[in-house]
Amino acid sequence: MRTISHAEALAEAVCECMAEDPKVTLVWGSLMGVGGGNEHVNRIKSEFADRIFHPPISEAAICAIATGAAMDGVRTVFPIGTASFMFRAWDQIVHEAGAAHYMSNGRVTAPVVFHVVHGLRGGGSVQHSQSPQSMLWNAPGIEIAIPSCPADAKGLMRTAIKSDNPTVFIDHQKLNRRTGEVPEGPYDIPFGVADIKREGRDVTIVAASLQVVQALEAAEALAADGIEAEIVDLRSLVPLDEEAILKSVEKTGRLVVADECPPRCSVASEVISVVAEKGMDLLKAPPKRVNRMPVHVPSNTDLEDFVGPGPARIEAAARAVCG
Amino acid sequence: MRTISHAEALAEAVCECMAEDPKVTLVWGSLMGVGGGNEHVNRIKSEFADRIFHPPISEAAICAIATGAAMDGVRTVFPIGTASFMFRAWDQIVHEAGAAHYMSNGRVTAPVVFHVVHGLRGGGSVQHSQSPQSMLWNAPGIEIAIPSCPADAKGLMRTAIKSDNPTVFIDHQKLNRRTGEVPEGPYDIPFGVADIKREGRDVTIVAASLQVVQALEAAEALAADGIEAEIVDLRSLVPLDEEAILKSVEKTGRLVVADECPPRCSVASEVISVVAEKGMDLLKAPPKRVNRMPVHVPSNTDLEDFVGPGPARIEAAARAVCG
Amino acid sequence: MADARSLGIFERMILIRRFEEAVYDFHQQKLFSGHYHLYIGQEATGAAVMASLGTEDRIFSTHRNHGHLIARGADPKAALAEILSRADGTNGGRGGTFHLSAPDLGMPHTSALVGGAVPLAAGAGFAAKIAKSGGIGVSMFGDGCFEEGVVYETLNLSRLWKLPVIFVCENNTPGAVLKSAGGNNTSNLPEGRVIATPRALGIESHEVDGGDVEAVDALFTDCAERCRRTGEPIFIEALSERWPGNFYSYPDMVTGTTDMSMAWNDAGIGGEHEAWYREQDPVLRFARTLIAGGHATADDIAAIDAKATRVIAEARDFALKSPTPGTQTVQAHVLAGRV
Amino acid sequence: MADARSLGIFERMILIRRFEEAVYDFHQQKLFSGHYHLYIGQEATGAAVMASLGTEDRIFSTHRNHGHLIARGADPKAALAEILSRADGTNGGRGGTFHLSAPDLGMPHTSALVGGAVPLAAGAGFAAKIAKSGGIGVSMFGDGCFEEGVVYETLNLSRLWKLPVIFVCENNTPGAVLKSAGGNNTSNLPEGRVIATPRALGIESHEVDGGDVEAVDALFTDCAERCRRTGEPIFIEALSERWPGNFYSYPDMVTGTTDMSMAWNDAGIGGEHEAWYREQDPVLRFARTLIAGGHATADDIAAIDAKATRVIAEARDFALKSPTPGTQTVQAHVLAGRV
Ligand SMILES: Cc1ncc(C[n+]2csc(CCOP(=O)(O)OP(=O)(O)O)c2C)c(N)n1
Ligand SMILES: Cc1ncc(C[n+]2csc(CCOP(=O)(O)OP(=O)(O)O)c2C)c(N)n1
Ligand SMILES: [Mg+2]
Ligand SMILES: [Mg+2]
Repeated sequence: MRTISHAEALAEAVCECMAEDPKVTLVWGSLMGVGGGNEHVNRIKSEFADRIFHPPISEAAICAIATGAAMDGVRTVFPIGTASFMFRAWDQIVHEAGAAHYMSNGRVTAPVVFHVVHGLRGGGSVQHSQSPQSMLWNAPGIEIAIPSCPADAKGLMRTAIKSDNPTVFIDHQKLNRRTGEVPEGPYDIPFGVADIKREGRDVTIVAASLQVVQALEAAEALAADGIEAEIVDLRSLVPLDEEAILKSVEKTGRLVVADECPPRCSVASEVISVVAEKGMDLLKAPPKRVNRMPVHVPSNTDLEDFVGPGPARIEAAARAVCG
Repeated sequence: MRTISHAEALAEAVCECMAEDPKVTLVWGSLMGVGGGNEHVNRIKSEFADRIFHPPISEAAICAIATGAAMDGVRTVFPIGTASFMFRAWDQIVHEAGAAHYMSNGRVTAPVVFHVVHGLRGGGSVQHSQSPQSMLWNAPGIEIAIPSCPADAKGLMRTAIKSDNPTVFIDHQKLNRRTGEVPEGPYDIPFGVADIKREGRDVTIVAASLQVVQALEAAEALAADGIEAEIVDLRSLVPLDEEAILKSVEKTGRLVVADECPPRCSVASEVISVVAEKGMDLLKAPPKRVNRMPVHVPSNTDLEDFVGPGPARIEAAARAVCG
Repeated sequence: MADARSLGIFERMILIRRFEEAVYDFHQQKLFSGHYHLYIGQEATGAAVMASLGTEDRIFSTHRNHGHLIARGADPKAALAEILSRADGTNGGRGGTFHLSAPDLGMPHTSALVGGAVPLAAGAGFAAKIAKSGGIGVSMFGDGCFEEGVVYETLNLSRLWKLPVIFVCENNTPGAVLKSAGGNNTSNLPEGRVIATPRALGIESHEVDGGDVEAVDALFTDCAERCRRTGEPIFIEALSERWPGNFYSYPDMVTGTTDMSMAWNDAGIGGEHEAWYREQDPVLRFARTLIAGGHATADDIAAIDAKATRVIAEARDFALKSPTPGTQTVQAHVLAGRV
Repeated sequence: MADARSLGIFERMILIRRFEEAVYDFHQQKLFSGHYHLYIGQEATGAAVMASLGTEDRIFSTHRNHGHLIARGADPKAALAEILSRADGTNGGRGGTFHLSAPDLGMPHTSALVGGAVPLAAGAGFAAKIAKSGGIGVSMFGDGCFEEGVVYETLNLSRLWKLPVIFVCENNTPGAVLKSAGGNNTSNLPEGRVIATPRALGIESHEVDGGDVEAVDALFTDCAERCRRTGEPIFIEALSERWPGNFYSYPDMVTGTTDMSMAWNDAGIGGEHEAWYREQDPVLRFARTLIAGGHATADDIAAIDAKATRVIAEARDFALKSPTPGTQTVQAHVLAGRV
């Protein structure tokens, strides 16, 4: 199979959808960091020029304009850029996009895609390293896709654009240039279906985004000592594949959740409480969360690595719950 | 002891602090719904007129202006009003107020108080019923006070104003007019100290804000059947009194968390994962959360009551974990 | 202005007035709770604006939306049922007074957050541009919106992206008309006029007496035609005398139930609100214009009012009879296509 | 303009230039990662503004903050150490290029979010007003900020609440000076000028050639005095020719390390960037002005440059020797007074 980068896979998905549906538009900042040169970027620029809009630095208004257009069936993909910037549009995303369908009693939909790049990027410092997924997950009415590899990125982006719901598509800066095998031609990956990225009998590691990559690395180290970790890649938070999580915990009896959000009310908190409520008896040991430490992200990259979750901390947590 | 309303207690705290410290200012929308007539409101208006500023409808700029002033030691209390409006200032609260101290390596502080009214208020509908506490708790650097009665409201507000950190003070619309005994004279209640509002041996109910009142009601019904619930009123989320939670669970072996946020990544998720991580062995049964259902808040008040946590659902959850 | 058109607009105006009187009465009876906002005093603007809009156009409103829905032709039955948050309401009882909407009439979503709907309307213009539908987006909003930055961003974007949208700012600041002479005409903009901001952004901008049906209709008809043709945004500031009963969160029917006969018989007019009855009330004002212009007789006006009163009476019965929504469906429609 | 004052300003300008050349060099050497922004081409504005500010004043900057700190008198050692996020940096290695700050010099917090610092500066004016300190708040920000609604809100509030704050918008849009003739002078405001918005809000507004030290100094001195006296906000648009090396996220030293001798010897000047060397580079430009005005000789300029170059060389060594912050303190200072 061909190997392309995460960013290229996304550009391909957006390009395919713009070709398939004349009502798909793109607010063009930089498309998830894909440079020119890329064939899909070039095709979008040439063939769909009349559906590309250059954004001023107005996150709030653009998110709401895209939402209003979505109510009329125009599907806009708005790459907001660094996830932190999304907080400028928090009200518009949570109170308008996320509420339109419910408030109209199901008569109105708001199919819009907000793409953001989250996480510790290597020098992003305090204001450019945000992971908004847990805050977003607390808001009803918004789907959240969060891929860990190019193949998933493409299939999930296609699903996001075709979804009748507002979707926040969460990428990680450190995933953008990573490459992976991606099937030829169009394919969708449904939301709500987790993917077992590694099978294992001893401990379940639930993760998403870059943390899946880090968990796979940790799993290698654990395997060297005979600890076989099973890695559940959530792929989407809304909807959540609770079944896959519980099934894996049933098998391993041990749980670690890796998450780049700070600990309080995080994705890890949520996964652990789902298991505590619905599968406590399955647990042979208390679960552990591996989050970004409860601090802001310092610009110093050694400190940044230190405060983030990461292979070492994930591995240590897995050993702890197994030991 | 004298009996006054929750709102009056708050006005008293703000008035006292303005009298004590000439650098305390107030952005005057409506002071947490206290009408004229109130002696403290009148005193603030007359004595401290030069420290009151009438707000335009500009949440983002006002929150940031108050933050900038705080960096120079001017302590501003900004009653934003309905908690939902705070999302217009999400970036300024999370990225500026919440980050200033850390980013300056401890040389700068931002002592500002953002007061909001959260929750199901009886007809607030989709956009006026927000409970922002779980989203806020995920952001480092912000203290969160969340009282359940007039006496706590006063002591916590005084602490919030004197704190060197940005504080979000979270009230509930349905608490504002409730009355309770409040000691004469000034007193502070430290953050991070939960209060056992009811002792009990059979089940621990962790709650905050209006949910404490609802839990107390549920506890009466449970007591009628010999189930004695212990009610832990968190009073502040940041910092969190984990010890009090674990101590109570150690005693009862059973846990219910009542919370008006939607379930995912909620206050309830956090409390349950703290206990799952640090006290799973203390639990005789799986914990249960009682959240607002994962929906927006409908304007119909019957539906509103139905989707909210509330005495009946809290009671049922307690019976379930005990049965 | 043709008789049919002006009488049509008048019918909508009196229907709005009777509707709002019913809403007030429902609240007095505690049939719904929470604060709410009436359109009384602004009927001329909403009714005249809607007269030039077609099925392909989209209108977004605010917390003060009742009049806009009725002006657009929404069924008072469903609208009044929604005021009571009943099952037969426009939003199935989920929205209430803040959020009345009519997707089938091109009013998909009403935001109760100040400035919330302004960019959504620009989004409708964006959609019309992409779909080449020939429609335009229309934002009906209050002067307070000029205190919210997102509205400024939206004005800039609509000009930058050339979106076919008309921004109708209903300035009901107390004394707005007088103040428009040059002073502060919105409570929290210390200088200049709200119109100065769209002008600064290079947007075609107009101001009009929002209480003058003919003036609003003439201006808006012209603007709507141009907006459709050029695809460029247009800003209109409609200045209206604030209804004396318009207080911040809870209105007060200080001017009483409207007595249409004041339009032709001023014998009983007097008291504290005399100026309201004689010059400001846009419904009485337009009734007098119609009579003076020979478009209608006092009897015609009385007959139109009687019909509106009857329609609202039926709507009241309908709303009161409508059941409260069942709890079994409360979790439906959080996400489309998922249960 | 007295010699001492003008030479003082020039010293800061060349110090900024040499500092930014060092930052560029560090990035080329991969000593720090991520995107960053240099102040090259805008030195005249920052240095002239700071010349009229005192200890009681507060200045808030942006992602393009290096020059503002140096102009304010921050120690290049600590500033360069912060660029490398080292322990001896202005923020202890937690802020990096985006967030250099100097609380002891009245620069408490630097926001890298567009428009983030503008209201914070208004807040400093708010504090000065409450404390009657006699100080003013100063916001140094880019033209792009006029696309963010919070900046509009802040302008309105500063006027409404009468806050002593000066908004200095450094407009470095390509061709800004030419475009100021009337066309689009910021990439995303389709019409008019950024200055039109503060004017629409009734704020005293000025524009000035940001590359002309004497013009900026004269205007700002006057504005600062008036702002202190009246407590009213003032807006200044400083138009500067964009340095050809200023690209969106990563600068490129296309004009090479500055050769000060170009100020008095144009023999070697030519090539693609001739206009930059001859007319636009504010450092060379002011050096020529000083020489022409008899304020300094070529030797004086050369000596000042040599000193600045030496100071930066020492700062480089200091920064490179400074340790990386220890991980044991990384959790400190999330909340004041709590561990
Ligand atoms: C973001 C936000 N902030 C505050 C409020 C509270 N609020 C409701 S109506 C209103 C006044 C709006 O004035 P205007 O826009 O002129 O409309 P009017 O009521 O005068 O028609 C305010 C501040 C809100 N709904 N949304
Ligand atoms: C809220 C927000 N949105 C987007 C960005 C990304 N960004 C960084 S600098 C910049 C351009 C700013 O232009 P301007 O304000 O003119 O400053 P200049 O770089 O030209 O000095 C943008 C969009 C950001 N930092 N913050
Ligand atoms: Mg108004
Ligand atoms: Mg610029």
